[in-house]
Amino acid sequence: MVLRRLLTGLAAGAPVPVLPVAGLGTRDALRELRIRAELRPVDVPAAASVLVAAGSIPEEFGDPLTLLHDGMPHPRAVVWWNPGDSAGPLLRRFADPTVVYGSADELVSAVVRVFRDLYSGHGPSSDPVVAGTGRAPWEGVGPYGQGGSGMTGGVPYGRPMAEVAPDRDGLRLDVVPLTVGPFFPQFPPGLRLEATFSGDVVVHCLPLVNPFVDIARGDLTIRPGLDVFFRALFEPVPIAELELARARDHLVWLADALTAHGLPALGLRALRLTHALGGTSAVPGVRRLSRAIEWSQVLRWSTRGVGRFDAAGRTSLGGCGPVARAAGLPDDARMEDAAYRALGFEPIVQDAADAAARWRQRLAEVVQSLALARSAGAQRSKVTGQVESPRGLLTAGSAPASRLLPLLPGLLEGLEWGDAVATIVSLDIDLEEAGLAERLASAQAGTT
Amino acid sequence: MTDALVADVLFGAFALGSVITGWRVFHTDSMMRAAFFLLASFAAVGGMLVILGAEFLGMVLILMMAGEMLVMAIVMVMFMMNPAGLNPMWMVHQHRVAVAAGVSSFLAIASLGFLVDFREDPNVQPEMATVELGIELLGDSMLVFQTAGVLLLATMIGAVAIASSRGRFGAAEEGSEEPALDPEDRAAS
Amino acid sequence: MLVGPLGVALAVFIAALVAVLLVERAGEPAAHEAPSPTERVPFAGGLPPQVHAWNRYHARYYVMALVFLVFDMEMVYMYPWAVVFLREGGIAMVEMAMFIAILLLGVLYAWRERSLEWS
Amino acid sequence: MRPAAPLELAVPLVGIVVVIGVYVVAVLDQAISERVGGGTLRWRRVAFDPLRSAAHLVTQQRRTTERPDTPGWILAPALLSALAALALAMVPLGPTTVAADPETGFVVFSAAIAFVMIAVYLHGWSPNSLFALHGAYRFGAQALSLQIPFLLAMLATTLPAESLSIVDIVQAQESLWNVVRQPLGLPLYLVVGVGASFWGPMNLPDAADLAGGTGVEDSGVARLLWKSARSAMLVAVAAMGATGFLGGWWGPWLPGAVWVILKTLVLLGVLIAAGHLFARVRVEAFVVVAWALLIPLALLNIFVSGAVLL
Repeated sequence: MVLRRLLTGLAAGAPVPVLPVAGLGTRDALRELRIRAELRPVDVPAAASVLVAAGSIPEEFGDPLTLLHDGMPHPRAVVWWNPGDSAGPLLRRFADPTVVYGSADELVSAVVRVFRDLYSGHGPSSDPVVAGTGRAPWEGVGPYGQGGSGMTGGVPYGRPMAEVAPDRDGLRLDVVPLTVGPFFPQFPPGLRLEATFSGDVVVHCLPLVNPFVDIARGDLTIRPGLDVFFRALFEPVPIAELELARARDHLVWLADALTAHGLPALGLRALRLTHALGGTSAVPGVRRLSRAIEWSQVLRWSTRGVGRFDAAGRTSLGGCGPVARAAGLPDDARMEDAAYRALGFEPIVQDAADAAARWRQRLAEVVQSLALARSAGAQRSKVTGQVESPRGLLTAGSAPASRLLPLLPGLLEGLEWGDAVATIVSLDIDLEEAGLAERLASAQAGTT
Repeated sequence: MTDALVADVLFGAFALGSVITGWRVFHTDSMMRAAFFLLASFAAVGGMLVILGAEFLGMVLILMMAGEMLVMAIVMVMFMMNPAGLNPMWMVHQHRVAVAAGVSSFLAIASLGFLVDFREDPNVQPEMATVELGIELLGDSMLVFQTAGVLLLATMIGAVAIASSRGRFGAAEEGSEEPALDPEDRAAS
Repeated sequence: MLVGPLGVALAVFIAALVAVLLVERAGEPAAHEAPSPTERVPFAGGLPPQVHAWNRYHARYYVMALVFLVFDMEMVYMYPWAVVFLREGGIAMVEMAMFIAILLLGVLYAWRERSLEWS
Repeated sequence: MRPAAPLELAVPLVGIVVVIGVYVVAVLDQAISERVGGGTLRWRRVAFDPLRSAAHLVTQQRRTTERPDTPGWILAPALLSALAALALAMVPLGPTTVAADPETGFVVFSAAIAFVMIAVYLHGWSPNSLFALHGAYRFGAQALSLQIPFLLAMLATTLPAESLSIVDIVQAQESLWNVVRQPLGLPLYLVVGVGASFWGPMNLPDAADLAGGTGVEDSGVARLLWKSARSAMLVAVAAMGATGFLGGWWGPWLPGAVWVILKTLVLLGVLIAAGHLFARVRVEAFVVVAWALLIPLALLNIFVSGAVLL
């Protein structure tokens, strides 16, 4: 008993393992939680104690969210940060969620308080959303108790077994269908990939429709940092602001990509750099980070040749921003803007078309954007109606992610899962941006 | 307790352990468990060898078996239906024949223990065993050792040639299309 | 001396094994009620899997595994060789170099056939 | 008879060393991660957070899946910890100060490293969860291609010792450490050692792209024990590196045991820092490199250092 009290006392002071689930417009704010010493964001429900959901979460994510919650071990709790109007029905699924309105600081202190309460016995552990006990029973019928038809028949313990299919090396072994996402840690938020595995190789895959398109009517929350690109569709905005936002967005991508490649500490450094972009130390900081990433060549070695577009694939990359430029296409909406031309803007181009080239491309573009931001002064962009977002050509109605998604099957099929993840990471697919762009188009159609 | 008693008890424990885990190999539904029970059985045999004074051979047996049994587990899971035993099943086919064969081969090998004339003087310097093995390998048994090398090379090339589906000269099945069983398919292909 | 060094090693191994197993048992806090079906679903990013994960898993490196089986044998010979290396001198060097060279031919072949890569 | 400590002394002492080693790894890892990540080092946090997190995991519920292989799941961390303890028991602090120094100590250590693959495979197979299974199979590829370079890199140290005993290997380094005698040895050993303890760039089975791989379904005490077992293995690899290549207890001024500990800490620091500076490697590319590059290099190391010895 004394030991137990000692342990719970110690446990209450632990950094809180939180599972962040980002709704519309909250992606970056939740990522910033990594910097907080009091919290320790984790990837999977099994490692988490507090589920932190933020903003408006698409309704079709209700069931996955429920499964994430139920997958967390006891004691556990739910904290919902700034829930949108549409979050109501989802919120009501949970027994006793804590709702926080306000800044990130308030969120952090609320999460810590909830966690402490779990351990001091004041807060009950959150009940499973779907009640019921036990597991699917399994009674065999054959002479040795096997299932309905043959050795692989039946639904033992509630699920069928995988079936065989021919494969490229001539063997007929099992293929496992699995829909990965929408909260798979290294995927862009909301991406669901209907994949079929043979061993660790993806033999078929199909991305499902973008869930952010039909998110709650009227809720057009745009995350800070992305809003300037959407404003640029309607009015001239300062180039300095655009370029700083671009550099920032690339660094945020870098933070995620580094984490996916096993370098979370360097990822944190990238995240910290986003706070100091306005200052003079930004460029040296970025250069130091690039050196830390590139000096060992290991990252280049493990991304070279991965997710490469072939010659035919490259031609379909128009409007895909850094992905297109890394494949050798000088494709950049900024070239059509006289203000940029006056600044002497020239797009950076690589020619390898693989994940390594995309890494290099974004690192180079961060530095380029910072330089542009400095030399632009108070100049404003001149073209409206289209803008080069950090991911490519953005207009009302179309965004880079909607151009990249159809390319995924051709790119991923036949890849080992690690390479598939490295490829998806290197493409920087932002479903939120695409969803907003499409919503914007339909809103405009509604008003005219 | 004396040293001899400790050795006897340990030997008995290893012997019993190897038999029990060996029996479990055929009494589980899961290929993974079957492979790892076999590994445990081999490890126990290694322990027996160590107690018998063949320290190096015993330890090398244990070391080798880790890799070999993992490969076995991987291959068994790859090709056996229902590899995890989610559907209960019976691992043994023709088990009367198997039991008879097992018992008779055990008796045959065990009888060696009584029939063969072992040397009276025990190995006086067990710690020199490895050295003697090395000298033997490089001396009198040199030809055996080198032949083993050639045999291993042949095995390796054979394994690659048979198992690999592609090579420098293209896919393995090229030009050797398997005839379809169904006549209509055959006509189509 | 009741047990030799190997006996001590075995004792350390078993003691550590048992100790960790005990911690695993003791660490399990008073059971909450039996987990509900949703609390048992394996993680795949939020959606439940369609089939069991256990399957006839296509290990793409099976040719490499076979090469390993064979090459691993070579290690058995290397240990006694290493112990008598200084004693035997040049002859040991030449013999082992020959043996290894023969075996490396096999690895070279497997590499050239690209059978170390994923099938 | 080779040296061995009495049982009642060896068992608890090795246990204590393992526990301290795991804690040191946790502290070093957090400190280096803060340093690399550009954060501010707060020593109180660095020193106490591992303890608090451990307490949190111990008091947490243990999760289960629909149809796991429960005995295997429970056994895996115990097996991995026991292997680390076994390997550490073989590390001598002085010519006679060692828990166990069997005649075939080097083979015993190799066997401990080889069985890591069994523990990891068990851990990934048991939860019946696809990403854990992927982790298990990835480690299969990694460990099978690593085992031979690992044994070869270590084997070179037995040439000057003319013995498979670890104490003899250190004794043979009195005049010259193996790190000088075999310049290729230590780098090779560190590469394969990181692989054998699946840490940092070689953490393929528990990688982020598999959402934690073999540990994806672990919670509570199971998660804690698996993590500590990995750390213990890393300590064992570092300690054996210090013994086999950095001259073990040899060193001026300080007592031998202190030298062993210092050298182990240095190697631990190098290994952990490498984990934060090198990206994870691709498994397929690594398999090819292990066979086509590491094995020939390790053989070259053996033959060149052998020729120099003659």
